[in-house]
Amino acid sequence: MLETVVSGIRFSNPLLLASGIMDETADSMIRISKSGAGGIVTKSIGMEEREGYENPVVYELPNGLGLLNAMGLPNPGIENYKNEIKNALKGGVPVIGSIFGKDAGEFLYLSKRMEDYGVHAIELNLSCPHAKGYGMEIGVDENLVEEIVNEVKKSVNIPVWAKLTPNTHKIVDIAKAAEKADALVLINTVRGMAIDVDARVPVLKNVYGGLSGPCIKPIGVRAVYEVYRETQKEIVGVGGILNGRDALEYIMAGAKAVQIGTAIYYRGVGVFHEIASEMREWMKKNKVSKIKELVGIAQVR
Amino acid sequence: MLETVVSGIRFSNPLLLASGIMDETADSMIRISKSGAGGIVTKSIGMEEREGYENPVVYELPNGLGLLNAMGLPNPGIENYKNEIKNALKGGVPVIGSIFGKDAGEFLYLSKRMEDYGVHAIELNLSCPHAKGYGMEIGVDENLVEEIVNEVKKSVNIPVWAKLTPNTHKIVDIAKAAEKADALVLINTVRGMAIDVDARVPVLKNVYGGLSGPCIKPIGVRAVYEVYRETQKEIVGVGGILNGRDALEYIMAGAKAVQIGTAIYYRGVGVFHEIASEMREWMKKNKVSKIKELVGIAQVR
Amino acid sequence: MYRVVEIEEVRDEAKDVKTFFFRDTSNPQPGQFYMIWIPQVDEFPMSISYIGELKGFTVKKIGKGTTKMHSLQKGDKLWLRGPYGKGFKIEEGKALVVGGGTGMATLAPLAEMLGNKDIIIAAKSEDEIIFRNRFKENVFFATDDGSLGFKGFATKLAERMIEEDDYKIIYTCGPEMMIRKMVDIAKERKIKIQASLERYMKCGIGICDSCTINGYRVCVDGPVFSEEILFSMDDLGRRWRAKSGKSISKEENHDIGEKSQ
Amino acid sequence: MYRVVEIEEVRDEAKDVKTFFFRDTSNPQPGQFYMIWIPQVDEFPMSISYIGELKGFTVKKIGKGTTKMHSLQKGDKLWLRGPYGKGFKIEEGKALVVGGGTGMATLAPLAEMLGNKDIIIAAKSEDEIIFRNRFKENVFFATDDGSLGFKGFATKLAERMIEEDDYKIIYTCGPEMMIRKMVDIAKERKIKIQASLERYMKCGIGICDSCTINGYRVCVDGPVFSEEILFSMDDLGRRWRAKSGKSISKEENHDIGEKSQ
Ligand SMILES: Cc1cc2nc3c(=O)[nH]c(=O)nc-3n(C[C@H](O)[C@H](O)[C@H](O)COP(=O)(O)OP(=O)(O)OC[C@H]3O[C@@H](n4cnc5c(N)ncnc54)[C@H](O)[C@@H]3O)c2cc1C
Ligand SMILES: Cc1cc2nc3c(=O)[nH]c(=O)nc-3n(C[C@H](O)[C@H](O)[C@H](O)COP(=O)(O)OP(=O)(O)OC[C@H]3O[C@@H](n4cnc5c(N)ncnc54)[C@H](O)[C@@H]3O)c2cc1C
Ligand SMILES: Cc1cc2nc3c(=O)[nH]c(=O)nc-3n(C[C@H](O)[C@H](O)[C@H](O)COP(=O)(O)O)c2cc1C
Ligand SMILES: Cc1cc2nc3c(=O)[nH]c(=O)nc-3n(C[C@H](O)[C@H](O)[C@H](O)COP(=O)(O)O)c2cc1C
Ligand code: FES
Ligand code: FES
Repeated sequence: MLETVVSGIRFSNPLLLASGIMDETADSMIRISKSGAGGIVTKSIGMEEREGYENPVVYELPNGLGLLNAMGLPNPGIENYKNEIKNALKGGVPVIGSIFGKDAGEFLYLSKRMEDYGVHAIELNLSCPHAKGYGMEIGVDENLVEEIVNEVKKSVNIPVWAKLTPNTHKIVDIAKAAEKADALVLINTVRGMAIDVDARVPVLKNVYGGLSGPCIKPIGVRAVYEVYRETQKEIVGVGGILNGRDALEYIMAGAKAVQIGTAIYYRGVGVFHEIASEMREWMKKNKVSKIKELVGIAQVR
Repeated sequence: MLETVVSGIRFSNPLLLASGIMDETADSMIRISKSGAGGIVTKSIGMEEREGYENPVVYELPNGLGLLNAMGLPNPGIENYKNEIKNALKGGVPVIGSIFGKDAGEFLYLSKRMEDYGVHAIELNLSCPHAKGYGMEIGVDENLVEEIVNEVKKSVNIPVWAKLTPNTHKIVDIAKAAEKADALVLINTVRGMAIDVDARVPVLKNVYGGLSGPCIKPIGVRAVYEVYRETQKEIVGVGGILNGRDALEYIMAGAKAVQIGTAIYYRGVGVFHEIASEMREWMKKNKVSKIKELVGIAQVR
Repeated sequence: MYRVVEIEEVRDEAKDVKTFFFRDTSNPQPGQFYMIWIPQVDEFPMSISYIGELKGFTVKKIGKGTTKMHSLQKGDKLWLRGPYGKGFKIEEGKALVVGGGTGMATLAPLAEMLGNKDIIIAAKSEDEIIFRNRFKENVFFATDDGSLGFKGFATKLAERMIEEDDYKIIYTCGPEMMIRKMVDIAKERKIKIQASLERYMKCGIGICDSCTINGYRVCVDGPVFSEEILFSMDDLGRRWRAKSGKSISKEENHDIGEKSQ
Repeated sequence: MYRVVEIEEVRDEAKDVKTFFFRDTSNPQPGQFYMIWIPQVDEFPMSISYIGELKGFTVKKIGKGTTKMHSLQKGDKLWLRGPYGKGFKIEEGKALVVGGGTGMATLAPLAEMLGNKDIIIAAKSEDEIIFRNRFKENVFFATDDGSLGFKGFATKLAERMIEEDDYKIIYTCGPEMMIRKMVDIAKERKIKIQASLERYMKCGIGICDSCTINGYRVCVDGPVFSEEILFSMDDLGRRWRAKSGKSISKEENHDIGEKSQ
């Protein structure tokens, strides 16, 4: 009922673990696999070991709005990540290796290593600071996005997913620039910040952070809907999915699968099983036998 | 204690009514003036009478996240708006005339009419669809923004505020393009949408709408903080302000005044009085005697 | 957020008027309204006309949304948000309930709760009278053409009855011209009055200013207003707002012009 | 969201260890922790060491954040989020409480709630012993250098006591090597055990994976774990994670190397 295929990879259900949440260590990824996730995306891995920013790196927004985070891409570096992947694969569900780099060369190298390690697909995290400019993200530069996607596609034999940023007015243009990718992942976090009034300073050590959780769902659904409309690409939706209806909303907008991150904070590790059964319940009640019947059904023509 | 001056205009408190919320009719504007607002921004007015989009035009997001709206800029047209302004001025607080147009010529004409009608300042709503391109906003095009601001500045004698969109990665560039404006207003709504899973269609008749309310506060605070850092401009903060702490957060980020819209939905018309007293209470407790001591205080140097 | 309800019964009430029954978790007060969304068609405000376990909307077919609604049957779905707005407040003493057209739909659940009361149900002619058998006693009919009960406007019948009885409170709903007249009567005779108003609604939640009359939002501050406010409403029955927000007088308001007083 | 609390009292507990008392609306269980933010300095996890009306954190000065905290005085403020994580579950039967260093801070509120118990308070030497006078009875001290009580590791004293008494449950907190040893002892002797672990924490809310040990997040699934899980934790006392998430063994872990067993 919930099976889905994205870029040729078969997932037993469309609920994948989003990059950056409980997916740096193999043991955690195995645990999430066993908790009902249809697939796993690893923490974004770069060329070198990075400690990430100092605390505070996470801010809990009040009233269930979501989270702000500025982890600073901590990761062991690609060379130290071989064992984690090897072990994570024991979880029995597809593992997508997320990578970040400062240019096409880095993305290329990282993709090849990930392929060697045995991941089922690569996810290009195109939302990190752009080394050439300042404060800009790689993901808002069509030329860079195109170059990275095309280079990586040429040199690996596994599917390549491109994860795009919502922090631009050009998301459709960027999606088109990434057209060689096998699937698009929408969206990464939304740029935001919080100030503690009593402390009179920004909360996050890095000042700026990424918004995730319920507050960004309308932005994510819009991005999926818009990009699905304008491209022929397969889409993985992500951003603020908390329950079965949220997942269905992304699917109706055009996503073939979704990713779940912040919901683990709100509902715990059992959230994959729970959302899957919420979806099944709705589908039974509404006499929908296969999730793929719903993909993009909300598009107004 | 709460007095503030923006672009030379003195406001008895920094809490202004945001454009588009209870400010199409003079009677409503007077009512809000009497309810404690420091100033009023009118509904955005254009060249011609417009009915706006068909219903649904507003969607209430669950759990207090905020609202999605696609009103479609309904307005009586500038010629029919003279009496509303004349009467609205009887509220006794400064009235800022918000206008939208498709090019510099329209903005120019509208500004002059508003000036004739007697408003204290003009607010340029630079977040409407751009007539030349498709789906893009005027507010993401530096050249157009610069042209509009400069033309309007040349031809009116009252202060000109430029209201910017957050739906871009270039907000600082746009702010710089608008540098001739007397003040910047940040932010307009964030582009989003919602699908009703049971109906299997987008909720808003226009499909896409603008997010407002608590879910966008971290985006608005970030925009104010960023732009304040990079420009010397006076800023009016807006987006998701629900209580005194929220208003102070914007002020500490760099705003000299703030605007309040969606909070009227959550807390009623009394929200201006209430937020003002929440601010005063915090200031007393924290021994701050003037709001201007707090402007931009959270900037990390 | 909308919630979906299923239509459990459809009942013909009068020419072009049907009641749609459904179950819902909300607990409305008489005089409150909902926004009904019919996906891909329209969203519009509708008063609650039955407030028990089985709730009802009594809907007159007048345009796109209501015409579509009239085609719906048992088992079909409606999308709702609400209840919204302020309902009627029950006052002491004998009440006169004056309902014109579907205005009676708004008044009916209130009328059922009142003890000491007289009810006037008015319409252009007999075939437009709703709830003919809903109330057992103290019901008076008025039709413009005299096809049922009193011949003439509801306001005329009301004036006569007020002369003969000591009503403490008037509750009314119907065409705005009728409400205007009832408000004037109440003011003159120093009787309390509550009226449920209708103005063109977009948001239904008090932000868009489209339903505002003299600074009062019908959707949030009303739809039911009491005498203090009604007496001060200069625009009642005189000035409206076009969908654009433009101020229009009676002469320019074609929608209103069509409706009977 | 942080809330601000005011320090009401600062008490010296031992060399480089102070307790900070404050009032707060939260209602923590023994074993739970908070994230303390000192604006512009650092944010770090801290167990609750007093859980009454007047709550306390007992803090050892070891780095940037804790050094700054040691400079704070009555009237100064702390920013908190929490309480977080799972605390101790009280088990039937006589308990042995084994606290090493500031680990005793985590155990103290539990120890106060236990009926039938013995307590071992251990440290390198007498000047590092905390809560020397907090418990009136059944308290045993152990120091590496013998400056107070038993000379030698806490684990050695614990083994001796276990030989002589019929403890049903061990509660422990302290350096991870000590916990590893206590877990091994409990496994061997088939005694129940609960241990509160410390791992490097960033988010404190179970999303960043930095505090994870064998798939269990210390911040959410712990910090207190029971025997079923502890017995299965291969990495306990053997492998850690660097701030980057890189897996490191005991030999590579300099922070741990420094701490006494
Ligand atoms: C508080 C309130 C309670 C109401 N209760 C009832 C009721 O119990 N029974 C009933 O039959 N009708 C009721 N109405 C009127 C009902 O909302 C309109 O008949 C309905 O909106 C028409 O929708 P449509 O799509 O069929 O018409 P359209 O095709 O949209 O327009 C037809 C006409 O209806 C009027 N109208 C349309 N939309 C609205 C709107 N959103 N608000 C106000 N007027 C509108 C317009 O003036 C127009 O002339 C109520 C209105 C309000 C404001
Ligand atoms: C659940 C839990 C409960 C704790 N309870 C207590 C307690 O009651 N009393 C007490 O004195 N200490 C306690 N600690 C340890 C305390 O968190 C660290 O001493 C503190 O984080 C050091 O911060 P710093 O800024 O002074 O050190 P830094 O300058 O940041 O670093 C110094 C050393 O402290 C360790 N450390 C730093 N930050 C953390 C962190 N966020 N999480 C874990 N280790 C860290 C590092 O390994 C480093 O070697 C607890 C830790 C955890 C995880
Ligand atoms: C703590 C945290 C860390 C994240 N790290 C990454 C990352 O390393 N790479 C990446 O592509 N996205 C990262 N994200 C973004 C998520 O993968 C996801 O796009 C976003 O959180 C929206 O989904 P959600 O609302 O379900 O969390 C991170 C998000 C959070 C909350
Ligand atoms: C129903 C509605 C209508 C709006 N109309 C306008 C408008 O006409 N012109 C404009 O510049 N902004 C308009 N806005 C945006 C608000 O002025 C404001 O920028 C935004 O809502 C964020 O503030 P808030 O969270 O306090 O509502 C509108 C917002 C809402 C909710
Ligand atoms: S309908 Fe929008 S204010 Fe009443
Ligand atoms: S500190 Fe982030 S998962 Fe525990």
